[in-house]
Amino acid sequence: MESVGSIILYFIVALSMIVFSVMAVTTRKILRAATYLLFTLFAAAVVYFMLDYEFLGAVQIAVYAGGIVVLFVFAILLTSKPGDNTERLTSKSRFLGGLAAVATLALAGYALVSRCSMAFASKPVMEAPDMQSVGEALLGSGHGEYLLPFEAVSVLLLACIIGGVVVARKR
Amino acid sequence: MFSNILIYFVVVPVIMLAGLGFCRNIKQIRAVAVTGSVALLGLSAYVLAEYLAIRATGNTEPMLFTGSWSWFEPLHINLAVGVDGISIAMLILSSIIVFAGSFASWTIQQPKEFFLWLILLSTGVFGFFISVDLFTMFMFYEVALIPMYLLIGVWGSGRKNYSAMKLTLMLMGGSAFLMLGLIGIYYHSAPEGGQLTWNILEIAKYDAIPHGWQQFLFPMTFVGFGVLGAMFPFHTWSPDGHASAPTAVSMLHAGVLMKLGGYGCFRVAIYLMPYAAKELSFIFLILTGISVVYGAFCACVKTDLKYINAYSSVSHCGLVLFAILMLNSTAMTGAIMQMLSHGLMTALFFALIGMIYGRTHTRDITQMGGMMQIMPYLSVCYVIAGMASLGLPGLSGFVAEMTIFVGSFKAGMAEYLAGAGSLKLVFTIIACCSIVITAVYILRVVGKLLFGPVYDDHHRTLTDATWWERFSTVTLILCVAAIGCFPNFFNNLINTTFTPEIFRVLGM
Amino acid sequence: MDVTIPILILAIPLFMFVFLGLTGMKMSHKVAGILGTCGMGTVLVLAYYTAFQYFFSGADIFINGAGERLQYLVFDQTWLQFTENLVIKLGFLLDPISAMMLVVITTISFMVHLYSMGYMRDHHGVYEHGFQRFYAFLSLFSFSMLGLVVAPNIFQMYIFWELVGASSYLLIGFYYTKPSAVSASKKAFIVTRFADLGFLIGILTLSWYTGTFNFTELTSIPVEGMAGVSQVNIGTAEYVRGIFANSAAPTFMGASVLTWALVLIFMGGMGKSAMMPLHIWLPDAMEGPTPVSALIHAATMVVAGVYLVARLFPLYLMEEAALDIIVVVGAVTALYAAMVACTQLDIKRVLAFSTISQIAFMMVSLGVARPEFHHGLGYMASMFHLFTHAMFKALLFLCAGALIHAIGSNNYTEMHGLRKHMPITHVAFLIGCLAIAGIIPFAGFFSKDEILTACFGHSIFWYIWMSAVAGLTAFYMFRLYYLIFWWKEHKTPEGHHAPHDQPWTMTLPLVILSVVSCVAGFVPFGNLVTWNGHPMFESVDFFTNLKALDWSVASISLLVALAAIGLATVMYRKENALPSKMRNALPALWTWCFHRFYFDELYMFITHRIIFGCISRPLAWFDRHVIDGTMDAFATITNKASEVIKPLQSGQIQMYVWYYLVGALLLGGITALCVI
Amino acid sequence: MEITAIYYLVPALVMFCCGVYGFITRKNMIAMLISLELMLNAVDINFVVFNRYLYPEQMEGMFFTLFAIAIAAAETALAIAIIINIFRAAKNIDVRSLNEMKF
Repeated sequence: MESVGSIILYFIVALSMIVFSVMAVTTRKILRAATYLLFTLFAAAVVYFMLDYEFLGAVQIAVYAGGIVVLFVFAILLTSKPGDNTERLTSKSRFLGGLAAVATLALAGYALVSRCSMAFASKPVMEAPDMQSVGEALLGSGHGEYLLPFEAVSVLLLACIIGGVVVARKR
Repeated sequence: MFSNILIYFVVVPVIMLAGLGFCRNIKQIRAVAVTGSVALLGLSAYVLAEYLAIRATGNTEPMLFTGSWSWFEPLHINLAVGVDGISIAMLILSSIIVFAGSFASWTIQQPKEFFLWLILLSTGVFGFFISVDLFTMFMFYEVALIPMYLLIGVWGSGRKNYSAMKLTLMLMGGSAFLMLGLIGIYYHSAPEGGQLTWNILEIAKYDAIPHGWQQFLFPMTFVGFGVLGAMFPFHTWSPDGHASAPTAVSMLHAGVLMKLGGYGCFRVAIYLMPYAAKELSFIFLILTGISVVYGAFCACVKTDLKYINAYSSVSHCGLVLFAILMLNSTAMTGAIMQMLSHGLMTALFFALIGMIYGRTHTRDITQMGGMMQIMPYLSVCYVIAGMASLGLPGLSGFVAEMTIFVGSFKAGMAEYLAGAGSLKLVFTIIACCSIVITAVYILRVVGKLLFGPVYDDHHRTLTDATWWERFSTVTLILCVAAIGCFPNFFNNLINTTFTPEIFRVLGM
Repeated sequence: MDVTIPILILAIPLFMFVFLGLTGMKMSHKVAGILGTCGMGTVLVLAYYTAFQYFFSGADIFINGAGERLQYLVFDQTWLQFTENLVIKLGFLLDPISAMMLVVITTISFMVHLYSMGYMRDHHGVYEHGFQRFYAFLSLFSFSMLGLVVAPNIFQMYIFWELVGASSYLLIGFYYTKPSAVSASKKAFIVTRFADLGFLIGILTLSWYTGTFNFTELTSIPVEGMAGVSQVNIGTAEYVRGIFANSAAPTFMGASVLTWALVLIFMGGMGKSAMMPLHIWLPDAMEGPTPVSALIHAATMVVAGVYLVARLFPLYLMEEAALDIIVVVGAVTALYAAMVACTQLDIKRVLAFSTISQIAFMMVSLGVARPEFHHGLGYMASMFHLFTHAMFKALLFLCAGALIHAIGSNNYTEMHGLRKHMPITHVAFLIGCLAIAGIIPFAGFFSKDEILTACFGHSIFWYIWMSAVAGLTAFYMFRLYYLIFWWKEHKTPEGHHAPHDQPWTMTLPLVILSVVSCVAGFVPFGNLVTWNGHPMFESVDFFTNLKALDWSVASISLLVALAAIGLATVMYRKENALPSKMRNALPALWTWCFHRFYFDELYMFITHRIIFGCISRPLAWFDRHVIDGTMDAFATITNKASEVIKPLQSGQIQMYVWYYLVGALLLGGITALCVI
Repeated sequence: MEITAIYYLVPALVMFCCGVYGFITRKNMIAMLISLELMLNAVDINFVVFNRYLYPEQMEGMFFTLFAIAIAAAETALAIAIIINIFRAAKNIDVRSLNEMKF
């Protein structure tokens, strides 16, 4: 049984997640879409906090909200003038897209609700993983430890930095 | 490996290819081509002499000069060679036609590239005839097919792209069936638990292909090779392809490449799967029997010389497959003789057509006439080729056709008397009818093209054959006459090859 | 017997062909002509020597103690071995008919060689273009024909049969710039080819049953090791009899296989010998030079069919049905050709139809021959007629050649009244006409009389029929004679020389052949050529034939012939209105005869409309549009399909997402439905 | 009321579907990228939720998300670099106009 506060928090989070993600894809102003995305990302971060993964929530806020969305905003400002609207969607594409989304929702929701008993598992008690264990898992090479992916990601990021520079460089 | 004489049938063309690389002008290219083809001619003559000498000592091995070198061990692919009388006949035919073809393409444009592909093609042909390993056989088969695309597509005339594409695709389609059949044979090549092999001799020795599988694999291989042998209804690449191909390519293609089909049908389909050959031959008998008269009838109304000759090839090659399917040593001997005969005379035809076309720039017989007055030499050669084609005694066509008819009639009568139906007999008689239809279309062409008044006065200024053209045609005519006058030599060479092995299974 | 001479008989013409064919263009016309003629002359001498040896030397390889003539195999060389038994050999067989044919062929051929030296040049003595080629082809023909008659097996006969066909093709088409000659040569070849198809199938059938091609085995007693044996009796066919007696010979459509084989072989003979309905090529073959017509289309090649039947006569005796067919075909052809000959305008065509009619006589004679009646008189009569006919018909043709050469036209309406201008030709032609009409003592009388006697012995119906045809023969020949040499005075067109007799090269053969036509009838054929080699007469002298005549038959035929000649004299000696009156009396019959009963039109219809129009053209269309269309359709479908699916690979990522999403949803939906 | 896993999964699913909708309808590349981020986040949430509810003693889901975030960052950076480059070349960032390299 959760505390009332956490239930209220949950509803706020869930509602904002749904609402902002819908708005992010339906608004015609691209900068607003980025902003709604930011809110959605925040909501996701809150979810991580609620599930006791504080480090992950922090990373979410730092990298996504702090990094990626800023990149988006820069890109938007570089590629469009303020007040630009993206083109109006045709009703056909809107209808078809909506249909596809709803169908996906229905199918996955149906599968989730009727076929997935795991979905109704209650939350077990868990110690929130402390930074040390996270760090050790990240840098260990044993079972359930992630040195190799970590290094791989670091190389990837490096490649990405170089790639970004090369691609975006003015010729 | 190089101690085996047969390998040199592949080595010589490869050396020619290398030599071609150093050539700087057309004279050197001609020199390479002629030297190489003379070498091949000499080589085949030598192999023939050796073969006869060894056979004379009482050696009754199915194949001589055998050798096998591992090529890809995990799949048991070997470069295995060996020849019998049939292969030798085919080798001689090929080398003669390569020789004549070199002279026929004396003044070709872009000679270096042309000869490059032509020699590559002949490499494939020679490789095919010496191979006894199904895989290398197939490989050489493909090597022979692919250059055809370029030779027609680049040096051809008329709708050359269309024809080249059609020819290549249809033959490739055939080889798809063939590949399937060959792999199937490989996986049933040895008895249960035995070592699988691609070697024809071993497969024939084991005779382990289950009957059910034979009934599936036989049509595959027969159709696969039959496409190249212009079997109805897979013959339509032949008229278009020949019409577009340059002279030497037409010669080589009709003269040698189409023989790959007949040879393959015998060597693979019938030799390895006699049971299915006996069971299923009636289907293909009907198809090939149709080919024989169908091609002849179609040739009767065509006006393009090359089309006429291509349809005539359909008819004659149909007779080859028809005779092979009779499963009777006389008819089979006839089939091989017909291959030789058709190869030579059709090469002669295409050479002459190319020479006439090179002068008049038309191949439409309604646009020409009275060539006998303008170019008597070529016209006389054309008449001789025509006479060979319609089976005049003393030329090669007659002996081949007669051997086939005698053999087929024998097979047909045996079947009829055994109460097994009269299919063979009926189709033999239908096939015999082709000698009349052949006369009709040959004489029609001869009458329209060579005789009568000169149709186009511009043609009066045309010249007769040059020395290299004379050389090329005389070579072929001599060979045609040699087979026609001394058939028993070839008959014995071929006939001794039909060992009782195949006929044992057939119960004949 | 020494094999050199027989080999030379075959080799000299072959060599001449190759030599003149290859080097003829390099030498002068005259040299080529002389070479060819000398070559043929040598062959003539050798052949006469051989025939003389055979008939008169009395050597025991040629004739046995009982006076029966034997078959002698001079040499036999394996040419192509099909199976152990079926072997094609090339050889030289001497027996009565082949020896007789050697004489006929070499005689006529030599005459023609000689004659052509004069004929094949224009009035100024300039040789025709292709003169050397002409001699080369003549040599080829002589070679082939000699090879045909001496063939010891049926396949060698077939081989040379084809070769004579080819040389006939080349010679008919000698004037190859003339479209009519080209089409005539083509027609001749194709029609005889069609007949040869039957011949070939017949050979295959026969040889399959008997297991041999050899005439000696087919028609004589079987002897071990044929090649080495010298004494072979003719005509028993015991070997074949044995084969067919032992095996229950299957039947096909109601007739025994042997009958089928023989009828099919006869079909080959019908083609070469121009029997109805395969006769249509012969009149057209007159497009060739006239000496060629004399040699090939009158004397030698066209009787090959008769010769073939005579060769296999012992086999035909086993199947009377086949002989009856021969009689019917022969008799109908004889009447038909004689009727048509009465109306033709072209001198060579009249002679051509006359040839057809006379060959039909020989065929009928073979058909009615039975051993029971006068020891197979019909057979002897047929060969006798072959011999005499060759002489007098060649004579007639050479005369016609002389006339054509003098006038420059084949049409006798331009001749009329030539008797004063060309006396030698006139006499020669008259002798020929008398001979063919059957007037005693000319050659034709004896042979034709024997034929009629044989018919009489077989059936009275055919006797009357053939007698009527003989009368018709006398009528049309004399009609021709009178229309050429009498009718009215000759008018030379302006600017032409008056016609005159030809140079000696042309006249000499006429004289020789005239003499032969006068005396050939006295040759005691009954002792030389009989179906089983058994002589007919105890002893012979010059008048044997005369003495042996059955005067009841002979007098009737003489009367008929004389009556016919009388009628012709009344109608055609002087210009009068009788012929046109007669024509008007029977207009339908005259029209049909004049158009040769529309056989050519029928053949045109069959070949052009039915074979070309209804088979070849549709097949070619079918090939191009259906078979090839199907193949092209595969390609087109592949192309079209790729055009259709190409836009799917649009490069628009959103489209890809769509495809993915739809696919995933479908898959998910299906899974969901399945697990409910 | 107990907050079971589905309470988190359903909003994540809605978010994912919004991402799908946006990705297939929007033509602006940045908008598409935003939709992509939505989908990615929805998936991340799923990982974390399942990790937390089913295997609390392990941390695979969390780490996967962690790496996914890192990779998303890299990907976005690169994508935006490309978009800017395209903008320079084409003066707009509408995916439909990008057919220069097609076929």
